[in-house]
Parts: sequence; structure tokens; C-alpha cells
Amino acid sequence: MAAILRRREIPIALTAFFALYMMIVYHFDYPWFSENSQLTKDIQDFARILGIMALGLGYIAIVRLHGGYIARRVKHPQHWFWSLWLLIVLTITTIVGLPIGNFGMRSVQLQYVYNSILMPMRGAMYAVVAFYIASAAYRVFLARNKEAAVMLILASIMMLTNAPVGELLGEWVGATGSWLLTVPSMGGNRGLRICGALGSLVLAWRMITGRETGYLRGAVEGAGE
Amino acid sequence: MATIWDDLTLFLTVWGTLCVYSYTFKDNPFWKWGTNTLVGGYIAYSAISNIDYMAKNVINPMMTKVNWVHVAAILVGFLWYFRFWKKYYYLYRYALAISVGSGIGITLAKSVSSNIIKQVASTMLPLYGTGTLRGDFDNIVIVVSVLSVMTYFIFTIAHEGPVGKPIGWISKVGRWVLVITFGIDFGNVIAARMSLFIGTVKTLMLPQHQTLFAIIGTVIMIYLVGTELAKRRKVAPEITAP
Amino acid sequence: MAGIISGRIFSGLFLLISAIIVLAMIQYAKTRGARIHLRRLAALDAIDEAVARATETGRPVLQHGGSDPSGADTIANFSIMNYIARNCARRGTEFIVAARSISGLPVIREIVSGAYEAEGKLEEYDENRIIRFGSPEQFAFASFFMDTVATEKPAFTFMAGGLSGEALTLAETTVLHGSLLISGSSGQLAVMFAASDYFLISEELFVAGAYLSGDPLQMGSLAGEDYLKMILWVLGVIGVIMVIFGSKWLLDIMKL
Amino acid sequence: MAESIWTKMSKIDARWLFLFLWIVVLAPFIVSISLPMKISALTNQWYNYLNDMPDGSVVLWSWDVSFAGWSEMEASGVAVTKLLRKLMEERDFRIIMIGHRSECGPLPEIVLKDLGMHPDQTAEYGKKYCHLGYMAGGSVAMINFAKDIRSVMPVDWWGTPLDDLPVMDGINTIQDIDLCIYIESGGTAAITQWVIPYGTKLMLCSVQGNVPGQMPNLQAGLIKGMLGGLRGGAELEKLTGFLGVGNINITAFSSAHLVIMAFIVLANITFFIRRARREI
Repeated sequence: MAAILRRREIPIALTAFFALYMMIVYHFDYPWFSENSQLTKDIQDFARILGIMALGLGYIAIVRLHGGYIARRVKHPQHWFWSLWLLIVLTITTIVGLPIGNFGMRSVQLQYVYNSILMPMRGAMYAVVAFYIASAAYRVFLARNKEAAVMLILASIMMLTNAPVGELLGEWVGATGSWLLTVPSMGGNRGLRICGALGSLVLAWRMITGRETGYLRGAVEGAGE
Repeated sequence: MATIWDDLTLFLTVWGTLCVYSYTFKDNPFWKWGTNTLVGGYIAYSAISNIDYMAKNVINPMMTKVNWVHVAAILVGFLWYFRFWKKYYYLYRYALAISVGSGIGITLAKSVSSNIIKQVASTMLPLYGTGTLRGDFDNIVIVVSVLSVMTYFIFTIAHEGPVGKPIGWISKVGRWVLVITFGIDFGNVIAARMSLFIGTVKTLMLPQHQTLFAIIGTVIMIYLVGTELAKRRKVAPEITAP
Repeated sequence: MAGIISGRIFSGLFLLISAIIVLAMIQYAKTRGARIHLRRLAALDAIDEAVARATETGRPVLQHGGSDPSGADTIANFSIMNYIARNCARRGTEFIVAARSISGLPVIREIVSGAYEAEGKLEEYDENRIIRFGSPEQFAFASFFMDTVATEKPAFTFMAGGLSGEALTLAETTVLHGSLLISGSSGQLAVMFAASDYFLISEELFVAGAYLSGDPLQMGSLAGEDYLKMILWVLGVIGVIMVIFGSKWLLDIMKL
Repeated sequence: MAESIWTKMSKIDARWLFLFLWIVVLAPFIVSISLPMKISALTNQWYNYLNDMPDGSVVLWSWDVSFAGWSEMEASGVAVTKLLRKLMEERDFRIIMIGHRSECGPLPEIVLKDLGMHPDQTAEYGKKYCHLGYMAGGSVAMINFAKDIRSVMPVDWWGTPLDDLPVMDGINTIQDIDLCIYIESGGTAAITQWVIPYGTKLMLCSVQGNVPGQMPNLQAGLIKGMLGGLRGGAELEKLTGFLGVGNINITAFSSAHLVIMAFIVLANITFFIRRARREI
């Protein structure tokens, strides 16, 4: 039995069934096969709850990763003491967040956690890139060739359109910037959007027909801001 | 009456923000405190908010009326966690397969409609006769931009020969449209990242945070500059030695 | 036709046509792959020149290991990694991979050792020196990558696979240390386009991967995608002509 | 040959640039300078579309902003909530708030508390507005929500059943909602899951980085309005008269942009001079 379950054919068939069922039923409204039938609602409800149940994956992965760092007393990529501190914060936030006693999502204690830690630091983590844009603007964004020169000029016009100070230079700045945004850049972004959608369409057909099984290896890890 | 917790929140808000920003000076213990606190806190936070949703909207209503679809989904949902068990790793694939399959199923047909069909339909614009010269010109630029960028991403036709040559020219136009598009995108990326930075500076400059901002900022700067100079002085003597 | 929901017919038909064309092209690529001609991207010539330049200056070649191995960008990055690794092995140039994903490490080891073996230089394959693991966390990996660039001073750096907010930092550091930078990504397009010497814009990265790997699955997919693009291209032109002559017929059909 | 000044300039330590950026952004917070600001066409289009909605409309105020994106989107988040409250009081609008990511249970709660609309602060809660809280499940949840709201969200953020909230009377599916305003910092699935299948009218408040990518949808009519980032929020504040965070930050927004442009110009001058002197 285990040998059969270990093979990839069944998961691939499951992916194909759920994908094809929802995709085809979207187009039809027959009494026995309809987008609004109870059966379709139940299948979608099933997939929804199943998706939410994966809430612990990231949690356990972090605990295993940093637990391993502590167990092996690693120095690289960071000193294991920091991993210990990470797990402490993780535990405190979990205890404060679970609906035990007067703790929970809407408890004052959890508000202290996200008001004092999560909100300021998440914002700062994203904003660090603003510094790198500043230093890159000074050192890397050079008009090395025609394309880079045109790009920098247009970026400057867009910046002067966004920033109120740009209006001091005159009306033409805002007019040019919004024209560029709503006409050529819109056309270019539409071209990219169409080609991107075709790319994911082709990838989806490969996954449905079982020709692409990379996704079976693991959940996305290492994503960033 | 500000409790100890309110004061701690004020301190941690300023302290956390400056710890993250200390990374721009160099990798240092303040940064390590910040990033580890944030990763730990955020992972726990998103897990408990999903648990809270499940408790409130799925499990609580089941106390009165059992919904067997939800019960089945929760049971199958435990298959996710076989990912961490080497021996039965393959069971994890069943939950993943259903999740990925339904993700594709509910998006593909609608994405074709919104990202392909509607986009092409909205590009079918009259190239003249819109009444204003500006309107005609805009439509011409839109149609040319969209079609040339699509031509740029055609890879199975070489840019030689009777058919390939014109495709080559059109894709050169497409390349320039992309340069314009990236120029505009770039201007907006700068605005976005600057706004984030300004948002955090506004928080730091709130009346109740200003003094803390000055004190903590100075302490961190002294530490960073101090260790930097100390490192340089430690390195410098070897160079000057004969 | 009471059962078919209006407003979804045309997109449903396009979906069906896309399936037929793509799967047919993949099958065709498997049986008669040679017929599918992917035009050689200028970026591949740029990669050859860059590795040659690294050989002359005696400085190493550095490649970003990509992130999650099931991501499309990283899969294309793996094909290019094989190509660059073989190039370096053939010329005896030092090659370094800065890896970020734990689950990606075994795949990278397999690719690089396979490349050195294919060039008959397996004895020069020193895993600890070539494959260096940073950290899965975004900014921790960024500082690791920047330290590697500062110490190794690569002549040529290739970056693709899971680039996000920190990508600009990596690009800036490589350029500051005098390295030629070629990168590819399906996200962060504007910023990477401005910071790189040569940039593979989303689809181009996948084409480079397919061209180098010669994998019929990828070649067939790209051929199928191109046919769909041409269909839409022709549809667009016909639509514009008809609208000029005042006929909304095609637009109404597309709204079905 | 001693290093020329131009080579030295190109080798400046990045940290001096960072310090300069800090100073330039902090200055407007110390010395308040206010610059004239024109209302852009996009913001006018957004504002007019909302105002042209008939009295008694039901607005779904969807939140998809991360804690990080909140530093940028606070201006538009608060300004739009104030505007909706005014429309609720004057023109009998009904407002339903909902969150699409884990941060968007508490974020709307913080805004409600600041505006005195929190259930602990006022008995008005539930009459004409409510906050359903975080809806887990992403796109799949959005479909079930569209078909039957109560199957996905039987209770609101504080656990009150929807049937006890007068605002939810007669609202069962997405078709009962006249307009959805969606504030996002990481992209939206509302176009594919609500606009395409059900024709829901959708207006976006996006981070500035996503604005160009959404322009094709605006021109195609898939979204009815686009309010972009901090600048859009500040303009909406000026339009509605509810001055707030946007107008405090907008001056620093200008000075930060000036710094970036100065850096780009300086870098290119240095680059061209060094190339002319064969230093590169």
C-alpha cells in the first residue's frame, strides 16, 4: 500500500481533478453540473479549509531550522544565541495570541506585540531598500548607453510628477509624466501582463498534465520583502 | 494612566526601528536582535491569526451544526505535516496537490479573461476619427506599444529572412517601449520605497517618541562608529609597521 | 444553450485552444525536437565573453544560487548554472555559487559536479570552495553575498532566481567591485534593468534556460506560447482594422 | 598620479549618502514647509466615481495591506475611512470592512479606534458599518465569500453573528455589494475572483510601486479608479478636507525625491568626466 501511495501518479491525478473540475464548471450552469451547485461550493469549501490548515508549516519549519542551529551551537550564518532569542519571541507571541484566558487575537497584550514590534520593524525592513536605492542612484544608475540614458530621464520626469516640488518647474512636468504613465507605459505593462499570463497558462497546463512536478518537492521558502 | 507596558511599547517602537536601520551601517548585534525578533514574532503572529480565524468561523459554528465538509478538510489538512516526517513524507504531497490544483482551477480561466482577452480587446482602439488629434495619437501609441512588446517576446522566429526582418524591427520598437515602461516603473519604485522610509520617520518624530529617538539613535551610532574606528585602528598599525 | 454561462464562452474557448496548442507542441518537441528553432539570445554571447574576460584577469566567476527550486526563475537559473560551470571548468576559471535555499543545495551540487565531470575536470571540483551556503533569510543572505563579492572580487557575476527587495543591494555591490553583472528575473524588472550590464527580461530568462538545456518540455512550451502570442497579435490587428471601419463585431464576440 | 577629485567622489562611502538622506527627510518634520500640491487626474477620477454612487450604496472596504505597506498606505487608509464615514452619515451608505491577510484583522481595528468607531467606544457599531475581520484562505475564500458571505464569515471580528448586525441585512452575496474599495500593498486577486465572474465594481488604493502595473486594468475598465500611494492619500486628504498623515509626510516625500535626483545627476556628471579623462 505504501508503495502505491509513494508514487507521484496519485497526487498528479488529484491536482488535475481539482484544477479541471473547477476550471470547467466555471463555464456551465446545467442542473447536474453547475458553478453555483452545492457540490461545487462544497469542493471549493474543502479546498479553502485545507489551504488554511497549512498555517503551521512555516511555524514548524522555523522552529526546526533554529532548533537545529541551537542544537549544533552554530556560529554561521548567525550565532546560535540569536536563534534562541527568536524562539523565545515566537513562544511569547504564541502564548499571548492563543485564546486562553483573556489572551487572544484581540487581547491588549497582543496589541502590545504588534504595535511595538511587528508594525515598526516590518516597515523599517521594507524601507531599508530605500537606502540602497539612494546609494545605487549615486553609483550605479549611470547613462552607460542610450537605453540607460532614456530610462533615467523618464524616471526623473516620473519622480517630478510624483513629488509636489515638481510642479514648481511648470505644468509640462505633470502633464508629460501622467501621459507617459497612462499611454506608453500602460501599453508596455499590458504587453508584459499578456506575456506573463501566457507563461503561467503554459506552466499550468504542464502541471495539470503531470509534465511539471517540481511543485511536489516543497513549499516556497526564502521569499523576501 | 500610562502603564509600564505603554512605556515599553514606546521604547520598543523606536528601538526596533533603529535596530533595523542600523543594518545600513553594517551587520551588527542590534540588527541581529531586530531581524530575529521580527521573524519570530511575525511567524507566530500569522499562525495565531489563522488559528483565530479557524476557531471563530469554522470550529465554533460546528458546535451547533456539524459541517462534514469542514471536518473532512480538517482531517485531510493534517497530511500537510507529514512533510517533516521523512518516512511518510509522500503523504504531504496529497494536501499540496489538492491545494495547488484548486489554486490553478479557480484562477486560470478568469486570468485568461482578465489578463489576456480583456487586455487585447481594450487594445482594439480606433487609430483616427476619435475627434481629437491627441486621442488619435494616444491610440496609435497604445496599439504600437502593446503589439511591439508582444513581438519582442516571440523567440521561435529568427530575426533574419523575409519574415524575420520585420519582426526584428518591430521587436526593436518593443525594446524601446520596455525602456520607457521600466523608466516609469523605476520612478514609482523610488516613490514607494521612499514613502515607506518617510512613514517610519514620521513614527519616530511623533512627540512621544522624539526624545527616545534622540537617545537611542545616539547610543547606536556611538557603538557603530566606535567599533568601526576600533577595527580600523587595529588594522592600521600593521600597515605602518616597517 | 441555457447551460453555458454567457460572458465566459470566448475565454473558455481560448483556454481550450491554448491547451491543445501547448500540449501538441510539447509532444512535437519530444518527437522532432530539432525542428524547433529558439533564436540565440545575445545574453548567451555576453556570458561567453564575460567568462573569457574572467579567465584573462584571473578573477573568479560568481553565480547566485537562486531560491526555491520549484520556482520558474530558479529552474532557468539552474540550466544557466550548468552552462557557466562547464564554461569555467573548460577554461580553468574559478567558479563560485552563493546558495540561499536549503532544498536547492543538493540540486546545485548535482549540477556543478556534473558540469565539471562533463568537461573531464572532476578533480578540480572542490565542493567546499565552489558551493557556499549563505542563509535562507533575505537580508542575512544579502550580507553574506556582499562579503563574498568583497573578498573574491569576481570579474563576472550572474544573478537570477527569487530576486526581491535585496536584489538591488547585491547588484550594486557587484558593480562597485568592478564585476560585469548579467541578471535575469520575472520580478523587480525596472530596478534590475537599470543596475545590470545585461538584463534578461522575464520570458528571456526562461528562453535562455530552455535554449541551453535543450529540454523538449521547455522548448515545446515556449513554441506553444509563441503561437498563442501570434494568434493574439493577429486578433489585435484585425480588431483595430475593424474598429477603424466602425465594426464592433469582433469586440462583441470577445465579450461572449 | 594622485586620485582626482572625481575618482574620490565616485568612491564615497555609501554611509555618507545615507546620513544625507536621513537629514533631508528629517528636516521637514523639524521645520514645517508646505508646498502647493495639485490634485492629479487619477485621484479626481477616483473621488468622483465614489461620489457619483447613489445614496444607500453598500461599500465593501477590503484591506490587504501588510504591516510594512502600512507606513506608505496609512494616509489613504485613514482618509478613505473618514470619507466613507461621512458618506455613511450624510448619504446613508453602508460600509463593510474585511481583511484579506493576517495583518488586516488588527489594522482596520486600529483605524476604527482612532476614529472612535470601535464597538467599545460607540453603540453605532453594527448599525451602518461593521468589521468582519481577517478572512483566511486567499483566492478560494474570495469565491466562497462571493457566493455566500455567511458560509465564510459567520461572525464579525469580535464574534458577533452577522444576523445580529443590522448593516448586514439583505447582504448575502457579492452581488448585493455596489462597490468594493480595495487597499493593497502586494497585488490583488479581486479582479480575477470578483470583477470577472460577478462584474463587481472595484476601485484600488495601491502602493506606488504597483500603480504602473494596474494602468492596463484601469484603461480596460476592470478597475474604476486608482489611488496611488502616499501622494494619492495626501491628495485625497486635501480633496476631502480631512488633513492628516499624508500632508505631514508629503513635504519629506518631495525632499527625498530631490535627493535621489541630485544623486543621479551628480553620479552621471562624475561618470562622464571620469570617462572623458580616461579614468574608467
